[in-house]
Amino acid sequence: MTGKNMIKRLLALLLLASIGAMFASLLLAYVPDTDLNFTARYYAEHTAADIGAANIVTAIIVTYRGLDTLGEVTVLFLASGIVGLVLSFGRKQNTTLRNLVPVGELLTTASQYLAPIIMLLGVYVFVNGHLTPGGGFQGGAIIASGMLLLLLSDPLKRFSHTLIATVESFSGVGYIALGLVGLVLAGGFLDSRILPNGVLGELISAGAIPLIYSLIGLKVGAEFSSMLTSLSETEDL
Amino acid sequence: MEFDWMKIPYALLTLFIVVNYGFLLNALIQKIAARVGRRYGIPIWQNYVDLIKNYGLRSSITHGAMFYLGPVFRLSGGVGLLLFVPAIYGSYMFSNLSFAGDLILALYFIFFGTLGMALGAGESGHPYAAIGVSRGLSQVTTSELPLALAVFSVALQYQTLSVTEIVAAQQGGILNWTLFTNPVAVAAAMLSFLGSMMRPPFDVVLAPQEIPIGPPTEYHSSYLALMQTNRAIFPVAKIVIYMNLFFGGASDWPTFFLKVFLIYLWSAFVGVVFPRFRVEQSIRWFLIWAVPLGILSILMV
Amino acid sequence: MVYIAMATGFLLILIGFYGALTNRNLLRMIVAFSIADTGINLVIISVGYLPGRTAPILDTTVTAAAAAARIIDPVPQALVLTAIVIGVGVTALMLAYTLKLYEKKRTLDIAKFTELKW
Amino acid sequence: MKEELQKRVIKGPDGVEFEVEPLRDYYCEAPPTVMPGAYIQIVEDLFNWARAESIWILGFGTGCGAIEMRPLMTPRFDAYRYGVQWRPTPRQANLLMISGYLSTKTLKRAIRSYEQMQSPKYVVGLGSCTINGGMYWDSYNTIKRLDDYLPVDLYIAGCMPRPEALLAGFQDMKKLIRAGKGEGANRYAENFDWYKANQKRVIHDWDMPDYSW
Amino acid sequence: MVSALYILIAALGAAFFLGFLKDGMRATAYALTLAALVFMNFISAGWVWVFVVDGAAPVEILTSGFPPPFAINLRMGLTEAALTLLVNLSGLLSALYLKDVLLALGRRSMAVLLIAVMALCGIILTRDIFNLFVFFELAAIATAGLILLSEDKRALSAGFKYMIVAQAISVLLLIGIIFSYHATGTLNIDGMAEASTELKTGASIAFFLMFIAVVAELKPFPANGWALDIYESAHPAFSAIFSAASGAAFLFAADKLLHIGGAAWFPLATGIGIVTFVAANLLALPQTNDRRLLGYSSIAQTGLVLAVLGQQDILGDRYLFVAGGLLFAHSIAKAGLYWLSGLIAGRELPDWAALRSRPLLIFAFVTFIAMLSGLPPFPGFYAKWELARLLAGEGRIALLALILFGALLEAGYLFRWFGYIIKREQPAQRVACTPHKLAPVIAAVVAGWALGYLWGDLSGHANLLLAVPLLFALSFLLLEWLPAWIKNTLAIAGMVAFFVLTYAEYDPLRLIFSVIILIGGPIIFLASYHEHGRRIGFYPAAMLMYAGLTLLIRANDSFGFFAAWEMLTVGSYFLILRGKHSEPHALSYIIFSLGGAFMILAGFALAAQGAPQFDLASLSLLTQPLAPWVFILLALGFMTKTAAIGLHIWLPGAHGEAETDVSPMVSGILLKAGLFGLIVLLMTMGKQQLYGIELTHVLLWIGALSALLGNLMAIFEEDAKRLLAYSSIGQMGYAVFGLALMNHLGWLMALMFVINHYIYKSMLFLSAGGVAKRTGTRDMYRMGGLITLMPLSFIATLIGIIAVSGVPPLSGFGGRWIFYNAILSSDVRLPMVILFFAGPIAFLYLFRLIHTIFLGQLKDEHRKLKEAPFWIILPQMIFVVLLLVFAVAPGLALRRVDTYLNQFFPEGGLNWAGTTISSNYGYWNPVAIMITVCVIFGSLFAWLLFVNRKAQKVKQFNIVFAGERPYRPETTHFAWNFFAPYRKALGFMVQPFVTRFWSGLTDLLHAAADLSRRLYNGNGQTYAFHFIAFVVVVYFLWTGV
Repeated sequence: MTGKNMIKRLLALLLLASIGAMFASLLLAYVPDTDLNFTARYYAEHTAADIGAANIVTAIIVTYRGLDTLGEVTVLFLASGIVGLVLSFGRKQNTTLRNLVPVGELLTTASQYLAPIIMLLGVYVFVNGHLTPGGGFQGGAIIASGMLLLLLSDPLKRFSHTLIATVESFSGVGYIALGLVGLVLAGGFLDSRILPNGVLGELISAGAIPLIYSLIGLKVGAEFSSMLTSLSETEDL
Repeated sequence: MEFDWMKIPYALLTLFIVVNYGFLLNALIQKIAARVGRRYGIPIWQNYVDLIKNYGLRSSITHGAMFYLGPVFRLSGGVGLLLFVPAIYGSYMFSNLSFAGDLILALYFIFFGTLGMALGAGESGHPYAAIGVSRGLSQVTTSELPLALAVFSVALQYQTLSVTEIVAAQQGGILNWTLFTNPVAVAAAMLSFLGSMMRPPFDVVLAPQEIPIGPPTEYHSSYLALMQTNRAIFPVAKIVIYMNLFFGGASDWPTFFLKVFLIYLWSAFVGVVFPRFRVEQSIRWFLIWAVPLGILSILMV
Repeated sequence: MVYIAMATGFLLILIGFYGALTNRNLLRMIVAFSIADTGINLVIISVGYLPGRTAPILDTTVTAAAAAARIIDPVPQALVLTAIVIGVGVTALMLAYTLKLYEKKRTLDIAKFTELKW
Repeated sequence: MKEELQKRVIKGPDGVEFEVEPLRDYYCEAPPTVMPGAYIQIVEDLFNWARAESIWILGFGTGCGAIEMRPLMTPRFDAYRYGVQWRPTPRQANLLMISGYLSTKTLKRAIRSYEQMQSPKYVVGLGSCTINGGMYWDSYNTIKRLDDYLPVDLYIAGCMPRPEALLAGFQDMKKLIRAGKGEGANRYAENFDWYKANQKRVIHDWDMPDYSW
Repeated sequence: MVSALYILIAALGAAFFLGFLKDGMRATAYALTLAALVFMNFISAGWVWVFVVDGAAPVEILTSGFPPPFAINLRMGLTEAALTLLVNLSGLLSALYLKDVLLALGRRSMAVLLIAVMALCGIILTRDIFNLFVFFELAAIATAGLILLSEDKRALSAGFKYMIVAQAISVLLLIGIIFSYHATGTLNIDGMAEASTELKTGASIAFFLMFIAVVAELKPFPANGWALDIYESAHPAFSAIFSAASGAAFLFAADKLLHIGGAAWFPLATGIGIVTFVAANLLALPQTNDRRLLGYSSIAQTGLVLAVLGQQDILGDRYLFVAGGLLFAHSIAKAGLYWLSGLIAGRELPDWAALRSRPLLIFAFVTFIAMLSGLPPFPGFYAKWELARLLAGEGRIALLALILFGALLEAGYLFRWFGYIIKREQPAQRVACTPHKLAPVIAAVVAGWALGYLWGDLSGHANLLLAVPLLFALSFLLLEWLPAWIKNTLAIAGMVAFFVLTYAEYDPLRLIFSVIILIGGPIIFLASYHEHGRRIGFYPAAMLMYAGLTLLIRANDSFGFFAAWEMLTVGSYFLILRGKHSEPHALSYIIFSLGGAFMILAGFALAAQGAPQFDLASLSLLTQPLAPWVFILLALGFMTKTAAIGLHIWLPGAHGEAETDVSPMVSGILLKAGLFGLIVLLMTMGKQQLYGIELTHVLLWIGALSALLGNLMAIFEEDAKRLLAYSSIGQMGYAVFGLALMNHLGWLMALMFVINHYIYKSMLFLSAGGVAKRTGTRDMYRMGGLITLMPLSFIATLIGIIAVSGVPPLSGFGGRWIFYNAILSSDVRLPMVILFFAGPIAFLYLFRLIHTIFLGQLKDEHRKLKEAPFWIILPQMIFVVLLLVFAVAPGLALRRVDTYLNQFFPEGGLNWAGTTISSNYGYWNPVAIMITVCVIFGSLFAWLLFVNRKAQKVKQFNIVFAGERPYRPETTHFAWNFFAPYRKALGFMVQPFVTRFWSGLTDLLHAAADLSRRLYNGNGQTYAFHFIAFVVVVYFLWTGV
């Protein structure tokens, strides 16, 4: 370790000690609430009636704070778009493929069986988002992990960009369209109460939440897949 | 405007007297200086003869329009200076054209001739003339400064800029002269006087061999005659100002002659005693010795 | 309990920062930031935690009427999801950038990418 | 001829080229003319008197006689009392004192100085060298007879003449002038070609217009 | 009106929809993108219209049908509408500008652009703190993506550096948000603001983290290295968005946070903002890369607005006016400049000289830097004025001083840049002008002027863009295609007509100035007839200066006065810059002038004490302890224009290098602006004392020293026009001295100098200019003997120098006479000594001027010269006549002024009986003097001509040369170092101490800046260090305070 490096580390430690001191004072001054604050209390008391979602967090994510979620989805959309852009940045048309070490039989076979199941699980998770601890993001991530598994088993596999993009756009535009319907028919943009609330705890309940969450799930899955495929295509290098 | 036309012949009379007095005075001073050097000196009428001779020269050359105008400016400056200041105190006849302006007019009119002469010399295209002008102007900036301060001091003292009133204030005994009421100012002015008379130690402007007499080096014949005439008038005119400001003025011609002579003698006296200064030396000399006196004089008033 | 989680979160953040500040390798920096992200998520979650309460999901044990007294604050839970997603997006982006930077200079040392300065 | 005096092509600030001929453009080429005296004789007499009583000498020491002129300014001889003064510039001088032998090189300068004086002007030769070359009669680079080159009004003989002789010479010069005989300038103008020819015979590098105004 | 939500919806919808389009349908995608942006603009513009015209109240927009704080809400108010319009508009124009790039990169890039714009709008609209964070992240990620639009490969590393810092920022922001939520129980911004918690105390770490994270996005010094790299390497169109739109959005976010935190946090914002403003401007000084320079400037401007955000407690209802003015001026100008930079091939500042082939683009550039520098009539000017007024009103002087200092630095490098454009060699590559790249630039220009009009309307003062003189000046911009002589005629006609229409409105004092400006100006304009072609740029600049001057003397309140002052400064700067070698001089002129202007601004602001309207006359009502400081500030400001010693170094170059007809304008007329200011100042405030020192007494010394040193420097000058310029310093010194005497005659003398100096200095400058034009040089020693070739110029110079030197019978003497009478009635003694000394020194340089140019030896190359052009001679001859008339009848102008001055100084007026003028001390009769001198002179001249009737005319080498003869005129003309003996004696007094001081100061600034910017070593990790260190240091400073 050179002296310069040493100084750098010391400086970093010093700075982080200061930041740590700030954190520490936050920590020490922190007093856990004994009762829900008025916002949380409102959610706890009104979600069932207003939204009809069993999972209050889902209600918050999809409806109350739907704009945030739209933003999140957009973040992913943006990230995948930019990853695509970055990777095409200054890219030469390079088609020569490298010979990779073949993946093992075990992985290939297992992934062939597992991938559909994983995807199915993903769909389950986002469809049941309003009932169980799960939802579009989690489901989408699970779907993408299936894709990842496929990519691992065959790094040279190519997914249809058009398909991914279409799913991406379809789910995105659909999400916004649903939001607009909310604006027109219900209380406001992204209002899920365009459909009847149904019975609390049933699959078809909580208004448009399952629909929205499905779109989100598709969208997230598509974005992650898009990123993964974009990244995997750089294996050509 | 009412104008007393008799003033014109009166003024011409003053001019006549002063020209003659000036010629004789110049010769006298030259003779005195010669005597100091144990020479006999020029005849007292020599300046007249020189003047006639210069008019009598048959040929002349010209370098251009300003070459003509130089001596004209010069002599106009002298004559004007003389005429803008009352020569004899209390005399209507010899009050000249002093109604046209006060002390400031006279002081600034001094430069009229200087400027014109410098221009004429420049037109001759002679580098020595230009060098002479450069030296002369350089020196005059500091040599006039004590005078300006002294004049300001005197004007403050008498609260007027009118020459006549300043003289009037000095009447009634020798002790009323500015010389005694404001000696510091007079000292400053008299040091300044040395610088303006083109006599040693402040005559490097005219260094006769190095830059053959400087600005007028190309002048000759009638041009020179005009300038000679001015040399008779100008010192007297200038001394008249000193006399009026510092030495009680003159209420008749004999007093006038005497005082002018004595003041003139002061510069001759210094001139024969001291060697020549270089320009920067004289600048420093004035700044170190004369200007502080001047400043003192305006602070003390 | 809350304090431990929160302290751990803060510690993770600090560790992440330390890693980001001292490791010149781009990938390590990204990892370091991921650690910091995890830390922040932990902190967020711990803020919403109320001792002795349960998750904000209504079911037979937690009825809608009793929810206010039984569940923890659902808001941080919702927020943390967003934070996670954003973290993922940024991480992906950074990775893509890293790839490209590596392609350009064949190095992962951040100190080598200083052609823009002053 | 000096390079500076040769014709040259010059480009003006506006880019137009033109020719400069120094001898023509920088010097007046007019020949000297005979200058008559005043129309009225009495005026001319007055002027002659004044000219005689106010002799201004060009302070140009040309030969070894120059040393004899200095004492004239001293208390012992004091020529000023006779109206004699020294002027540093030919423009203001009336009398050119050739004080001794003249080398051809000095002659050129002496001629120029003479020509730049205003008429009437006088030339006095000092010492025998100016009369016939004196002891340098066979020298390769001094002139022998000053009169061939400049219109001499008066010679003061001797080798060298003492200051007293100079004073006496001045008195004679005064008489000449007063008698209206100091017309050397007009003689020079009348015989200008002759003088110039003589001058050019010894001065080979005459590089100015014939008459130096 | 369409809900603001549709801004977000449209952008997102379009972005998502783009995925449906095949890669080949890029044109369609582009069209869709543009359509979305147009729609977004339509919404924003509609809302702006609604708020401005209908005066509607802000609208709350709920999402998901629940009220806040339970759901996210947005708000659309006037501010939001204007800001989103700014964001959308810059997005749209940049999209237009980016056409090629977007089409090349495909739909993804368009989507990113759309989302970027959407995110920025979201930041502006949202009222939820966490939602704000989401939009923040969106904006940050989009930024990282849009950086890639650049062709510059280095953009990649810039993007990465940004993401490193953005990560750290978001960590802190999230901690802050979650703890703030914990503290307030809500995420709604208004809710947080209402919750009275410790967030408002200034000690809350949670709020601090949140705030510092938002501030970090504003690129505070020194945690802003990443931003600079982005600015340098990103595509200019993106930089335009990044600077204009992102800056605006993040600033609004900071404003929201301050809304939460309340007044306790204002000082923090101000502190960070002002440090950033000054530091960024300082660091920009040594920059040579255009985009990086603009980056520094952006950072600085953002810092300034941040500082203003922190001042909202005192800005009150003018808060939006000020912050908006600064922000919009900055945004539009910066966007415009970035767009412009995309048209330039080279990246060095001098490469911008390529703009010279396109006058329109130069105009655009001028518009932009004028907006950035806060010059009238742009919004920044009004904002700066209000800000200064309110800051000074509250006694926040240090802040005001820092702001002005930073602004001066900024103006320095911007105008230096402009100098490069106008003066440096044009690079080989031409400006790449395609319509879609030109359109945004032009749109920015139009927007700038429109906002100028708007802000003028809102300012509560007279709208500058409605002032007739200014409009007249600006109209010349539209007439640039006309030949110069037509424009010249128009200019003359306009000025004279304006005078004829308005002359009855002036009091005698102002009448003198108005005659000099509105009649004197046209006389000098006569000289402009000799210029051929179209002379592009000359008339707008000149007329701007005259407009400023005219408005200056017509101004009644401090605002009008200051606005006019800035106008004339800028106009004259452009004029001066036109000179062939005037680049550095014009720069030092504008810097000194703006420095002076800022002093004036500060002075007025201090004087007004927060009052919105401040009549100049009210200056007289000021009392201790304020009054002397106001006096000092104003006097210093005015004295930069009169080039008082110490502040004079700009003048010689500026006046000397200017064009032939410009020199007399800037010298003969422009300098009078400073005197007018001093007159107004002294007329109202009179004598002031500070620590027992009489300030007018100090002015006396300054005036006297200026007179002496100006004159001294003039005599050693080889350059004819510079000599005259130094002489102006001296002459102005006299005038200042006269004013500072504070008595009747002193003022009269100053006014006499005003008139005289106008006449003779204009004449001399024209004469010297005409000669320089013919000889092709201004070095006097290379001239000589021109009298026969240029007799009229000679006569003008001769008359001029006689007048300047004060020799009777010309009018200069009148000035000297009044001077003596004035000092006699004053009880101050010592400064007179210096002035006495200065007087004769004037002779030296004057003689030198006429001698070395017109007398002496004519040079070879000048033998065929002609007299100066007719149109240059004509005004000189007019001046000669004027001078003679004024010499004989000074009463024409002075008598009324004399009477007028009686109301200020009842004592000591002059007595005008017949032709004699008398005072308590003396008298003079100009007519008698003139007649006497003429008679004496004439008769002697006639006599000399008679006796010399047969004189032989000789040529220049026919001189006595010790028996030799001259060879070359050059070696025979004694001219160079003419006053060598004087230099030996007093040369030490003209050692360039002042120049050394100022250049030392600028060198120091540059060196400091150059050293400090090494801070930005390009390493992303270091930038992360900077950020953390910034947070820590600010925290400790903040809590320590």
